Amino acid sequence: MAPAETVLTQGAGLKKPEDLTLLHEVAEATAGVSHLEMCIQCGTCGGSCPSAADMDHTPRMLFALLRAGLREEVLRSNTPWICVSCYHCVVRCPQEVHIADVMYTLKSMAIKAKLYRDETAPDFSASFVDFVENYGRSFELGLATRFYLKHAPLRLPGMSGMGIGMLTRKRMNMTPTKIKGLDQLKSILNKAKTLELSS
Amino acid sequence: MSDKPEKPRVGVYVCHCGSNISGVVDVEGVRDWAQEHLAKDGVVISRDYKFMCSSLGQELIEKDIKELGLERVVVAACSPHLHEKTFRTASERAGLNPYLTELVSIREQVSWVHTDKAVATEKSKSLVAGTVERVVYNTALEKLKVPINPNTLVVGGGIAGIQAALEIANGGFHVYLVEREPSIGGHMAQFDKTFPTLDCSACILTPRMVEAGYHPNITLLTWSEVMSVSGYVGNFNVTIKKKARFVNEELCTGCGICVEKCPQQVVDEIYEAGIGHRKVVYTPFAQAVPKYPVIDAPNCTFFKNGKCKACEKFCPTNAIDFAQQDEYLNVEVGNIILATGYDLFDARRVTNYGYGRLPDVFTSLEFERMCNASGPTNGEITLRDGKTKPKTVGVIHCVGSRDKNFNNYCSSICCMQSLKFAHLVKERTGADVYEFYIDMRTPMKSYDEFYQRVLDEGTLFVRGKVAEVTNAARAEHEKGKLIIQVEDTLIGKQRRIPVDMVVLSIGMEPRADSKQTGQLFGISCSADGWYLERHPKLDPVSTMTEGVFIAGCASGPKDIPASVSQGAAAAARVLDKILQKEVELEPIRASVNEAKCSGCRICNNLCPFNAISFIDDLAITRINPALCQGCGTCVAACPAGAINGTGFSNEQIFAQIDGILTLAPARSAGVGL
Amino acid sequence: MNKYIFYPGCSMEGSARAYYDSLKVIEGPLGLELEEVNDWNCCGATEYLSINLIPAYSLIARNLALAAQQNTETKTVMAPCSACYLNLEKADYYMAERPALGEKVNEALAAGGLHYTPGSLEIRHLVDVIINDIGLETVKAKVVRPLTGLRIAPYLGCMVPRPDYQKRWSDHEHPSELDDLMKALGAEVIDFPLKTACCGGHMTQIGPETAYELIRRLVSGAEEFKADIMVTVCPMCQMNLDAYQSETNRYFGTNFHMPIVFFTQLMAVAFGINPKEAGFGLELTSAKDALAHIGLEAPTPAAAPHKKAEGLPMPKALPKKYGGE
Amino acid sequence: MSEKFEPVIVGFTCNWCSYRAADAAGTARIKYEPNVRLIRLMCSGRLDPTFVMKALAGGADGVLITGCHPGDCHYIEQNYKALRRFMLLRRTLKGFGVEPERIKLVWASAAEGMKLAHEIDAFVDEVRKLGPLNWPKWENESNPAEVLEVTA
Amino acid sequence: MSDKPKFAMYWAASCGGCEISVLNIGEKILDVDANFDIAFWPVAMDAKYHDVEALEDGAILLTLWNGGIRTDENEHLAHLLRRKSKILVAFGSCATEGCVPGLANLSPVSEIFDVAFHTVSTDNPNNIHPVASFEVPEGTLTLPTLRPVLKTLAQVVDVDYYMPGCPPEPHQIAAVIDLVIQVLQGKAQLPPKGSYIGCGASTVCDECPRERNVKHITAFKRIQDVAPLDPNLCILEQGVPCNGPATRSGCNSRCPRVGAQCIGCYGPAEGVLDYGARLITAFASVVDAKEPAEIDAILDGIPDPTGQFYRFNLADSLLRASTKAWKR
Repeated sequence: MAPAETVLTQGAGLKKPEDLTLLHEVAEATAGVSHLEMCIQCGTCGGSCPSAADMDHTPRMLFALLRAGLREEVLRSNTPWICVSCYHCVVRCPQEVHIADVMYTLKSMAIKAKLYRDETAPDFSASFVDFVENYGRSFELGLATRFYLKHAPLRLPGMSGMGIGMLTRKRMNMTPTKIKGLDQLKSILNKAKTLELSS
Repeated sequence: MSDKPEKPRVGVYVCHCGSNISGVVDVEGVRDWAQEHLAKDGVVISRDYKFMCSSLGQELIEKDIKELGLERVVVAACSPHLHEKTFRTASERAGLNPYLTELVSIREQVSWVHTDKAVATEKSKSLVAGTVERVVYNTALEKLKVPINPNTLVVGGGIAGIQAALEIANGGFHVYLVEREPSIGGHMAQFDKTFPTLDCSACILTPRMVEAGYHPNITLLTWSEVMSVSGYVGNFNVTIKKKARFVNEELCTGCGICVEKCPQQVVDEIYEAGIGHRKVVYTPFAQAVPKYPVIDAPNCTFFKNGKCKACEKFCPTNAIDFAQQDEYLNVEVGNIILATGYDLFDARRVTNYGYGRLPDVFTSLEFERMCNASGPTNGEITLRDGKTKPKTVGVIHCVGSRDKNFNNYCSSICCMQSLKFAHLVKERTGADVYEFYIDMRTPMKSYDEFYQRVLDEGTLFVRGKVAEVTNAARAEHEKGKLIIQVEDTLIGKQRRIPVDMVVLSIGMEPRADSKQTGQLFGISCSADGWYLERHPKLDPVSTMTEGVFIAGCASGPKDIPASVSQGAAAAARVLDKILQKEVELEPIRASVNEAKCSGCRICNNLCPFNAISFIDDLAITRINPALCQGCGTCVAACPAGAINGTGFSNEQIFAQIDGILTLAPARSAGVGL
Repeated sequence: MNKYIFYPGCSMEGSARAYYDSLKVIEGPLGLELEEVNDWNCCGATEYLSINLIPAYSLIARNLALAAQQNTETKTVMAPCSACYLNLEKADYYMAERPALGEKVNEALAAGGLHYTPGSLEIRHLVDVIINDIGLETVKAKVVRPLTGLRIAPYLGCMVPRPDYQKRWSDHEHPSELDDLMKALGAEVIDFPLKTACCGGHMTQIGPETAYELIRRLVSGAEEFKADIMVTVCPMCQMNLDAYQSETNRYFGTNFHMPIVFFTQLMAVAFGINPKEAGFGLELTSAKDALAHIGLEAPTPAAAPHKKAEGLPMPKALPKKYGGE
Repeated sequence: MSEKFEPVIVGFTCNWCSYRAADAAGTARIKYEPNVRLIRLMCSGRLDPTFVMKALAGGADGVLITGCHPGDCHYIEQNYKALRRFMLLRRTLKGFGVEPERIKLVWASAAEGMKLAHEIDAFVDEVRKLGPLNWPKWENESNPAEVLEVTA
Repeated sequence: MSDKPKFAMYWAASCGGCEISVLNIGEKILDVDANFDIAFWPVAMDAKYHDVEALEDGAILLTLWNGGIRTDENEHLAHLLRRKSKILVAFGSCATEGCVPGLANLSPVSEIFDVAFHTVSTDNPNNIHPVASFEVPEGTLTLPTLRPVLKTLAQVVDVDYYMPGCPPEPHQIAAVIDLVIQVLQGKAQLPPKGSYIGCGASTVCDECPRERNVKHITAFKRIQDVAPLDPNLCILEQGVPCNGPATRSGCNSRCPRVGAQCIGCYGPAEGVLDYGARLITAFASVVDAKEPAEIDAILDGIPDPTGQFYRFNLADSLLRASTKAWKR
């Protein structure tokens, strides 16, 4: 069905065509079967969310925005970045919408469209992934130092006690562990990235 | 395969159904193709028409039968379940045996489900060809007439069953009303007030119960269950177990002394919904019909360790009879109405609402009992401690309903019941009431007005499905309360509302044993477990099984007015059958060719209707045509090919397979032959 | 002997060392035989999924492919870390649910000479394995130092009982498995309403204020319910509640002290293993006082007096999913 | 075989459940693959394995058998007999080189129009993957096989 | 030559048992000689194909043809004898339904040759493989070539009567010969063309003396695994897959009478389109299980259902051959 050429009134008389393919696009890019189109706007997700207070839109509202095709507003929302992946909304949703996976999709779409407002979270993910791609394992100390130096240098002094505590208790390794099949992993990930681009 | 009969003259009629069919299928193309390519199978005329089922369309066929001497008719139109009867009757009017006319569904199976015109047309041609080839082998059949027994069985003594029984009994025919609890009345007897009028439930129900209890045409069988059903429409044979009451009904006066003297008290899980107690010898409630109590043997001290007998000691008429046994009754009835009602959703399954873990979370039925003046709190609304009055109450809608994790359907009464609760809480305690809803559904007469009344009373409405009810306080003002966490979707914010009491408006579910009951009576359930109607709109109280009707919540959630209407509607259908005095049975039946039967007895255990019997002297098998239901399982089973089934004979099906494959592309797969 | 393919995950080598150490010392008593996935890699935690879909699932699937081809008698992978458990389960489930994804992931795996057929492995969590395969009776039989008198707040966090694609857990919100396990050790287990609430996950890194609030709710909840100690099954939960507790206190001006340890640590202690070997001492919020409870040979407190039924009766609990009715 | 292969599938339905499911799919305008041609029987218990063989020999690439859910049979339990026959039939057809996937048994109640449509789509897809069956009509059989070769 | 009517009998793809069976009719064989001239009967007397070719069309009154059509030679002879005969009888299981040689329709010809000439059980030290034609100094030697599948006689030429059985029972052969002689003498009429003769219309159970009950089968077993077999009870009821219920009567239930299960040599009952399908449906109908796993376990007791149900009838079944035999 071709999307109807409707327009949505925005601001003072500003009119912009609705992007009615957005919902479908998000559903397609999500790992499982998202059931996104089934949302009945009941608010179970927003009610369940432990971090809803810090979100600019509740997940329910985000889905309404998706349905209305407001691409920029959706991708600029901080909601996916505040999502803590607790899956409370997922198991309670009466329509079986895979909300948490949709959040992952929205994050990666926001990164690709460079539409996130605060780069802390994307950078954290990127740094984490960087270590994983280069060693095959995560590296907490490296991640922490690199990340805090860039994003929260002021937090560092306060954190040092904890960091030292972790180090002295040998709960943080000084050097990263490298897996043996790193080349294999890299070829897999490279191939996967090509496939991601082509899909 | 037996030889093809002499080529009969076939007429083919293709319906446009307005544009329902012709919008997707090239109707003229199908018509011409049939005329040209099926002439070899005997097609002498092929026509199309805008609406075949209209009287003009039917007359067209009738005229052809008479003028062209048609011996077989094939109508390509809608599903046979809709219009097979129409066209067969039309043929009959023109002097053609109705069973020589067949319908091809090119609407439900083609035009409505496909979009590509060329492909849909090809498929229609195949289906028409199949039926043309088949119909050549159809034979003239006559319906079997059997008398109808005028007695009726009504299963379930709730309001729907009571209504159905009274209507039939008042019409002058006998009814056996079977109820498994000790009293009739059903769920309605548990309620305090009924929405939207706020009539006292007992006040409007009791007169009906009494009327049913004393009606000369009603045999009331409470504390009874149907064990087996055999036979068919007009002639069912039903075995009913009358469970031992341990009270002699002839002697009992219903004085209640035994109940008073019984020292043993248990939680009443049924009538009091688990929040009240009853004695071990009991009538579920004061207005019970019949008035005789029953002894709950598994909990009775005497049955457990042979001591007590307090009831027996005090009974003034010696009506207590510990030796009573279950009784089995055999009754013959012509029709059956199932009004078996519903179960309530088990709120413990929604663990995030805390029912069963957090004491002051109640279910709607618990709340009904609490509001009821004869209930465990004498009508006082209190917390689980039985004393404290709540200052704030939250009513949560749709618990277990409209939720794919539980029941996907709307419970239909829960909005109104929740509004009623808000009103009752206000009226009796003055507490603040929050209603948490997804959508407010108040569509029937005077229902929306009631919603407005509750709004006017100051009830606080929050639009949002509650996420959780918790006792984990985050702030000082939440401590010691139940916190209802919800997104208020109208403001897009999460709210935490501390309350003293939570009422869960739980939904309706099919009876836990509905599937077994359905099997007992030969009817089926929909995917969610409710009994399936013959047609959801046009035949809502009939089932696919002739002579078995359904009423009330057995087929889905309903309010009281709808249940009563259905009870009356089912009764009207039964009265209609009874007054016809006899019933025509479909002539789709199996019969044994005794010369070919080897007596191998392969088929002997296949018939659930006991139509197949083995004749020892002759060492052959025979089929009783009145008992045969025409399923054809024995026909398909006979290793000697000695059983034939009318209407669906091997020849008919073989020809139909050939026909529908006429157009199968002859592809080359490189066969090296 | 119960044999499993073992996917430890990165945390077990670092921040959750106590989990790893204590698991190693109870393996013997429980009759667990764990064979580590050869050359496993990080599962990507919750981070990789935010960047790229197919690479994220390929990263996880490499582990599944390796585990599936490992020459063992079992096809069950046991993952003790919640995030790892969920990611492995998720990859297995979604590869089947969305065949298009499964095919792409396998195309990527093929670049490394690997392949994984969804459904060929069973992904299970350590608690599930202990409860359902080894059984509480075996656990009880190994207890030599019952945890009598220790009030425990059982805490599972999110990703073990949810979304639970294979329906292995008794409930999403209030699963009873960990409670039962702790009761089997002789501890007093509180009905902790927050047992599957969120610890904040990676928000401690990227949005600390959000995380501190979530940590506060949990720690204050456990204190409110008078727990001596919290017991968890998840490295991330342990890390957030343990290591960030003092920061949370600083942020809110509170003074909570609620130790949190892995359930395996308490199992080890109950089995008579000394606390050091069980990984005690590695926590930042000291569990010393809580341990003292068990060290003390305190008399068993009288069971709560059986109150005469007053008021309205409560509904019975739902039958449990496992271990019969 | 350059054009897309569209399998021809013969379906057998029971009058009470699956035929009504097909009606329900129609009424709800649920679209599905047009490859299946349905033949109505009173019950899946009427299904004679001969029907399946006749369909295959007559050019069908697959056969769909549908009936009421176990326990829901209009005739009490005849669908169990259909199930048993179906299972033995598939085993037997395997000996003829017919892939078991070409014969499918689906339970669909009168309410399950959607399910039936999905099952039909899935089945058509599966048979499409298997390719044509093309049972020979055994008409043009006069060419001797070229199997007698010199190998000694 | 006398003016007695001519008789012929031919042996195509079959074991030869049918010919023996004709001899087993004992003295009755003398009636044949008394009433017929033997025009062509390779197993009994020397005759050349060109002698037959020289006859006028329709010169032979009665031809009993046994064997299926497997080679081009078989096919040639079938056409020839059809032309020369007034009455052509498909005699025995091979001719009517393909019989055991028809089971080869499950395999491609190449595989049949491999098994026959190159498997370990074959004594073929020089690894000889037959070829259709071979040059020798004296000229070209030829062998008949094989068709991809075996066909029944009726699949190649028009057949007047069918006489099932592997082989047909001597008493039935004698009865048929009697009938033909009576017809010759004007004392009887021939049955309608296409009839099955020398057999009954029902199935083996009709003649079986064993006691039969309502059947509930919980396991299928091989007959040697049922010890001891109840001598009076239906063999199928004892779990042994006995093909009697679906097999045409006429043999006087020869096998079940002596404690062996019927294996189906008389083929399907009158009017049945596919013999194996009747057994599938019959056996499945009396399996006493509802769960797929249980049913599977019971059906495992029939390890080769295709062989069990089509031992004699494969070439005459609806499907006639496996895909392996004809699909490339």
